[in-house]
Amino acid sequence: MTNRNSRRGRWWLLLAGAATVALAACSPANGKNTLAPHGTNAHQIDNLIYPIWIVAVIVGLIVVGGTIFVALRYRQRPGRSDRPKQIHGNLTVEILWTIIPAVILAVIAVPTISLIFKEDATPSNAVEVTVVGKQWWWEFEYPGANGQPPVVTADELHIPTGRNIDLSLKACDPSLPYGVNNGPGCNVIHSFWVPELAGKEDVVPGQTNHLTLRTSTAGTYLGQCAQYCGLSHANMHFRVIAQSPTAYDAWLSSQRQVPAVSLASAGEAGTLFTKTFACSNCHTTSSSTLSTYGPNLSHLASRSTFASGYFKLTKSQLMKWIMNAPGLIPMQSQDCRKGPPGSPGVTCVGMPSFTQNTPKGMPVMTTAQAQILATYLLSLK
Amino acid sequence: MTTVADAPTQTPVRPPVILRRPKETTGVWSWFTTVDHKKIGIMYGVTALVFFCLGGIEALLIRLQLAGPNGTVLTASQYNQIFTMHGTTMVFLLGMPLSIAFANYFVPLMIGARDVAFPRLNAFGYWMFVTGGVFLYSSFLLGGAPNGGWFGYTPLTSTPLGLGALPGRGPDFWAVGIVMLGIGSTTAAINVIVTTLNMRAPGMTLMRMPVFVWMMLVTAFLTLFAMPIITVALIMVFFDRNFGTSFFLPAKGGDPLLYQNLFWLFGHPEVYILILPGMGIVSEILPVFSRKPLFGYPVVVFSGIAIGFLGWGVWAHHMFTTGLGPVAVSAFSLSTMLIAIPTGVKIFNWLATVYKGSVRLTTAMLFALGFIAQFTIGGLSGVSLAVVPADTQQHDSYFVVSHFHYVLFGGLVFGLFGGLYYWFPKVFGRMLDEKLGKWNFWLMVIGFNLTFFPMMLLGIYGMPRRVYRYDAGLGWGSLNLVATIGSFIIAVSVLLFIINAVVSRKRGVIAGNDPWDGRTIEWSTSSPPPEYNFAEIPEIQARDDLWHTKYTEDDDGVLVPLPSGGVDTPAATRAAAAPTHRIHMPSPSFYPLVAALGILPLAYAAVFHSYSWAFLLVAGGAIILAFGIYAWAIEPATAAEADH
Amino acid sequence: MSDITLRDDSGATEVAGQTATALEPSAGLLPGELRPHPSPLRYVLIAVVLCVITAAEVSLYYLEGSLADAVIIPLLLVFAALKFGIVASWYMHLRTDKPIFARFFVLGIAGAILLFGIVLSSLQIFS
Amino acid sequence: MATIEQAPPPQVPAGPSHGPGPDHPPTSTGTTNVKLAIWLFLASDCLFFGAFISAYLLYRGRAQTGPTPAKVYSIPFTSVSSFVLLMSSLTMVLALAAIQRGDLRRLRIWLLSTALLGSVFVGGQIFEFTEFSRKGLGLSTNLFSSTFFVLTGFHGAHVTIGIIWLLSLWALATQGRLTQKDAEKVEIAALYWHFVDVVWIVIFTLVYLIPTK
Ligand code: HEA
Ligand code: HEA
Ligand code: CUA
Ligand SMILES: [Cu+2]
Repeated sequence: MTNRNSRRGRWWLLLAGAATVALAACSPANGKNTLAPHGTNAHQIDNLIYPIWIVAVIVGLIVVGGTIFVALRYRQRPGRSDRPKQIHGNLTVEILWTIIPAVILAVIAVPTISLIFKEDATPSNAVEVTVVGKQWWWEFEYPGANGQPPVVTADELHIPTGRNIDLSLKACDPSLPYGVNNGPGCNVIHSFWVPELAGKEDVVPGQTNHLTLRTSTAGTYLGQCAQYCGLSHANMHFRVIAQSPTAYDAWLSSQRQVPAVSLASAGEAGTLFTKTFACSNCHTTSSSTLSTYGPNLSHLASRSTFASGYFKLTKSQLMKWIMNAPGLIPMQSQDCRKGPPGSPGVTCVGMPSFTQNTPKGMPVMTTAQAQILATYLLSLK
Repeated sequence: MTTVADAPTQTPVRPPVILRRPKETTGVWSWFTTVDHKKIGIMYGVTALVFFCLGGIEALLIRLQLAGPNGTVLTASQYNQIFTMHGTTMVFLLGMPLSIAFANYFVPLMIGARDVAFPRLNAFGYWMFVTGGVFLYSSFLLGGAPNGGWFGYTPLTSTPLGLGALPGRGPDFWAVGIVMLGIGSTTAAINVIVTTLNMRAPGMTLMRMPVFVWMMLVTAFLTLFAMPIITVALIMVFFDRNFGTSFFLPAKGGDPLLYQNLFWLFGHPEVYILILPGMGIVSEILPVFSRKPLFGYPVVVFSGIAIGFLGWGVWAHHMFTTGLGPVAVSAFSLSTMLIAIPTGVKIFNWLATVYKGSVRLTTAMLFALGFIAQFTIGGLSGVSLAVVPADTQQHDSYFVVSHFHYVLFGGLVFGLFGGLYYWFPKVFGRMLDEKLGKWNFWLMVIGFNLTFFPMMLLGIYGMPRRVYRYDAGLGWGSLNLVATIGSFIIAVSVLLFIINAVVSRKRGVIAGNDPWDGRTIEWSTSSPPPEYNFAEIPEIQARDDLWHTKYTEDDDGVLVPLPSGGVDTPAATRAAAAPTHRIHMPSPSFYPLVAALGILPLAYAAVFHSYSWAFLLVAGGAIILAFGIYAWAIEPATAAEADH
Repeated sequence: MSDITLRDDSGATEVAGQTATALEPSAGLLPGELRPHPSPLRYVLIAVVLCVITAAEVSLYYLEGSLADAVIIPLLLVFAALKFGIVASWYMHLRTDKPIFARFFVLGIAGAILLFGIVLSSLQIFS
Repeated sequence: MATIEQAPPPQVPAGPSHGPGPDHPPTSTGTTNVKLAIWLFLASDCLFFGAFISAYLLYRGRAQTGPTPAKVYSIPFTSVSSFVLLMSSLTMVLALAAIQRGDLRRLRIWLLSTALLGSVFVGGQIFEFTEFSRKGLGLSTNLFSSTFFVLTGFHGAHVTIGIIWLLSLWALATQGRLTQKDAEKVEIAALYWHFVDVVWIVIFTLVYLIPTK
């Protein structure tokens, strides 16, 4: 069918090409589009898959077109004999349509495998960052260089442009304080995916996977957990903020600073945080080197979003969250106020509500208290 | 026993049985005790379609929730249960049983047997399927339905309830329920294999068997070897959750990837378990409505077998992003691409079958043609997934969801609907309405593509799967809305089918033995076939044996009707005639049902073992089960009266 | 005519297929067997062989440490395979039965070894 | 179609020649349905045990706490119980040989001894399990113990089912309801029994004898 009419072949090629171009052209600029690559890895994947899609569209058109063609062309109708020739098979053509797909696949396989190995190579001269997936938020750890302690942050991954970033993906980092390997809430599989920068890589408890990011375009890229990880899998977002190396360095050193306001000097907020509502069971505001059960808040105010990047960091939003987090993002946190996570009898995944479902004898948070806490947190630049 | 002439009155020594031997072969109760492969086939089919509606309603809920950004139809917790149950239902309670329904009904008829090899085991398999399904669905009322996804990845599902990784007892129900269904499908598989190998009519050599029978044989072997693997995986999940082990709990050294390997070692053969029957049905329909033999029968058969073998070597393509390392990943990428070759052979042979034929576009034929076109689209998106770097973008996105609905719905379900239209006249003696059928088909094609093509784009545009909500501003809203509209069009088309089936069963045109001018011997007996299938076991002389009684080829290979062909040939008359002698069929039995019912309390006891009353369930279930098995073993296959 | 179908009178479903390979009744053979079973004496002798191998296996165990693992492990595996083969071919009569049974069994065993071998190596058990 | 007249199915004589009686109608492969089915089941069971065994192999070196395999295994004890199970295979074939000869007395003896040997094996296993837990190795102590107990436990469950099966046959035999023509019923049970034995041969080597780090 194909070689009899090469003009038709070219027509198909055109159509297939047009279809794929249309695909890219109509695609939304949504910060998550795999067809709008801004990272090396994502670029390479697009370059690989476009030609393959074109081949696929051609094969698809041949088969779908062929199906419609044979159905209509050989339709029983008045004037056409209903006594067709009985063809039982034809070895030659059968061998042909075994071999042609085999050849096509072989051609596809070569660049595929070469890119697999290319992606796997350890990047040279890379910035190392550890990414920790937890139920249902992301923690990012920048190892401390020359004796400096590490920097731990959450929800927003800062990277310098023009450099290779070597991400170590873990479900928990036992080398950091409180990075209890078996702590509840950090023991399931997640998947780290920033579509416009790179393909995804799973975070598998018990092993460390690697992913290389590289982009030359500064900007904010959206990411999301791609592996189903329980109740709030859908809400496990994050963003990647690519900055010029100087801006990145400045950011990193500001993160290394001791928090602007110490807990001791925070007055009532300190009491609320450590005693009344025991926020400090799960968070810290006094050291950006600690990995805690909940996100490290030492420099919360330097972020533009919070709660897995789900909300803009504004005071009113933060107050709502502090008072009743599970009302905004579903979590299994009914027990969380009964004791620090991991203590026996406490089934706690996420952050409790401080206004609802309050255990006996524990205070219910007032709006005023929430405001004090929010003000305090927002002072932590 | 409608067909048995008056039975002798004297009763020989009876074995000690407690339940009276059931005799009814008609009426409501006969359905509970029947061992007739055709009745069981109908029961499988109806039950599977009921589950299809349940799974479909779940799908509609999913679609309603996702119709626009930040949907509020379902809560997160409900959504997770719904999509898990949707996948589980469609795979285990629709796909497998509906294929088994066709196998049950038609494998014996197509190979010229009176029944399957193990009629009572057959009934038992059916009852396991029903109890397993009921058990799974009862979880909605008893502490939450399964919510770990249809492949229930550990450690999410295997983390003990008390640690709270996943709310509810769903995963317990899931693990136990799938094991129950596994018991049922394993018995069905053994039955299909033994029946096909052992019960063929004289002259029915393997290479004369209809392709559908071949594909069911391959499917049965896949089931036989795949089921034990997932059973072990689920046992370990269950132990982790309930007995303090840590097979898949990394905190104590367990390896979550072991689970993934075991699951997909089952799971990938499973997808071929689902598609091969569909391919078999299509291979039956196309020749009949093209008035041409299947193009390259041996090649189609062997490529089916090749798919069966190759299907075992590709499982890790579901794990490309788990960090297997480049060598393993490359190997599995290659083996996955390899499967496209035998599959492509089938596709092209089917097209060549229709090519230059004399095509009748009946509804069945339309569904078969729809299968070819849509399955190919799904298969090609599968090849895109096999390209590992691309898969790292597409994995766990709606691209995958689109891929597998194209192969599962566009392939399997279209094939099964084709089979329903094709064989309905044989089963019920009346034709399905063709006009409604065409509406059914076209609405389904339109709805199907409206639903699942946008999903391919959504995946490419970055939408992950298994999310109960997405933000506005991501540009996914309109495509999702289209998909939702499409899914309701599918629902309308399914509704049309149900109406068609219900109405036609009563008022449809009388079909006669051979309404389609069929090729294979199931069309030589009456519609519906008598309990004993053939008054006389046919002697098979060729592939497409019935066709040869009606037609021949002239020297140029052109079709020529035989003057005395058709239903008037001696063979056909004999096959469909009233029997001239007594044919004893296996008698109905209570015990398969009893045994299956015995397993049900045991299953509940497994889930609720920590409650003090659970031992009552264990005791009760064990007693019922033991009684069922012993009575079954002692009871003769054929009732005592019929023995002499 | 009806005498042709006299088999039907034996009841049961198993009536259906009658082909050239139908079972020939032949003394001492169960269906599916090509040759007669060994004598009880032979069975006992085989048991003796099995015992000897088992003894060898257990003594190998006690040599662990004085012999290299690289010697012991393959030997143990060979012994186990030997015992497995002997029981399967003599006691389970695969030697004298129709090959179809052996084919199924080998399919199961070989499949299991191959597939789980790949799984284990992908989980880096051998490195 | 006319050939059907020339191929009457073989008339099978019942009686002393204990060939396939009327219970064994002709089949396309020349083997009975049940025998085909049991072999299919056994083939399937290979993958069942294969999966458990691979889990064991993967995890045996990963004991994080609690006693190691080397600490708890008592090879002499297990060797004896392996030997017992091996010998039960002998008594099993002797039972089959007996029913094929029509020697119903020996059939009963050998069936019962097989069941007894099997029970000794299961008894030994129960003893071993309690011994292990006395030494501080319970089901959930560590990965080694979990895989060990689950693997050998499911094997033991297979043996137990076999024992019940054999005892049921024995009971039938004592009531005179198992006669020469039922040889195949014994053979089916025997195949299952040998399979369970053969699996133990593998377990004994892989689990007990091969040295662990
Ligand atoms: C009926 C079921 C079915 C079938 C038949 C297939 C068939 C195929 N599948 Fe699919 N698959 C699923 C059901 C099925 N799949 C399901 C349910 C999942 C997801 C599970 C989950 O995550 O929930 C999945 C997921 C899945 C993945 C993992 C995706 C991921 O999670 O990242 C991959 C990756 O390789 C894949 C590949 C393939 C391939 C290559 C085929 C091939 O067999 C297709 C071969 C067919 C063709 C290629 C078309 C016809 C051929 C020609 C016309 C010849 C010419 C062609 C060429 C030259 C290319 N499938
Ligand atoms: C054979 C398999 C099969 C079939 C046929 C379908 C059919 C459909 N599927 Fe499904 N699907 C899966 C197998 C299948 N699916 C699997 C395995 C998953 C993965 C699950 C997981 O991630 O774990 C999945 C997941 C899945 C998702 C992704 C969920 C997520 O990731 O969040 C979606 C989303 O739209 C979806 C939609 C649909 C739709 C709209 C249909 C429709 O085509 C359904 C059409 C049917 C109907 C609409 C029934 C209509 C009947 C009536 C209306 C009659 C009512 C009757 C009476 C009142 C008597 N499916
Ligand atoms: Cu984390 Cu999904
Ligand atoms: Cu697959």
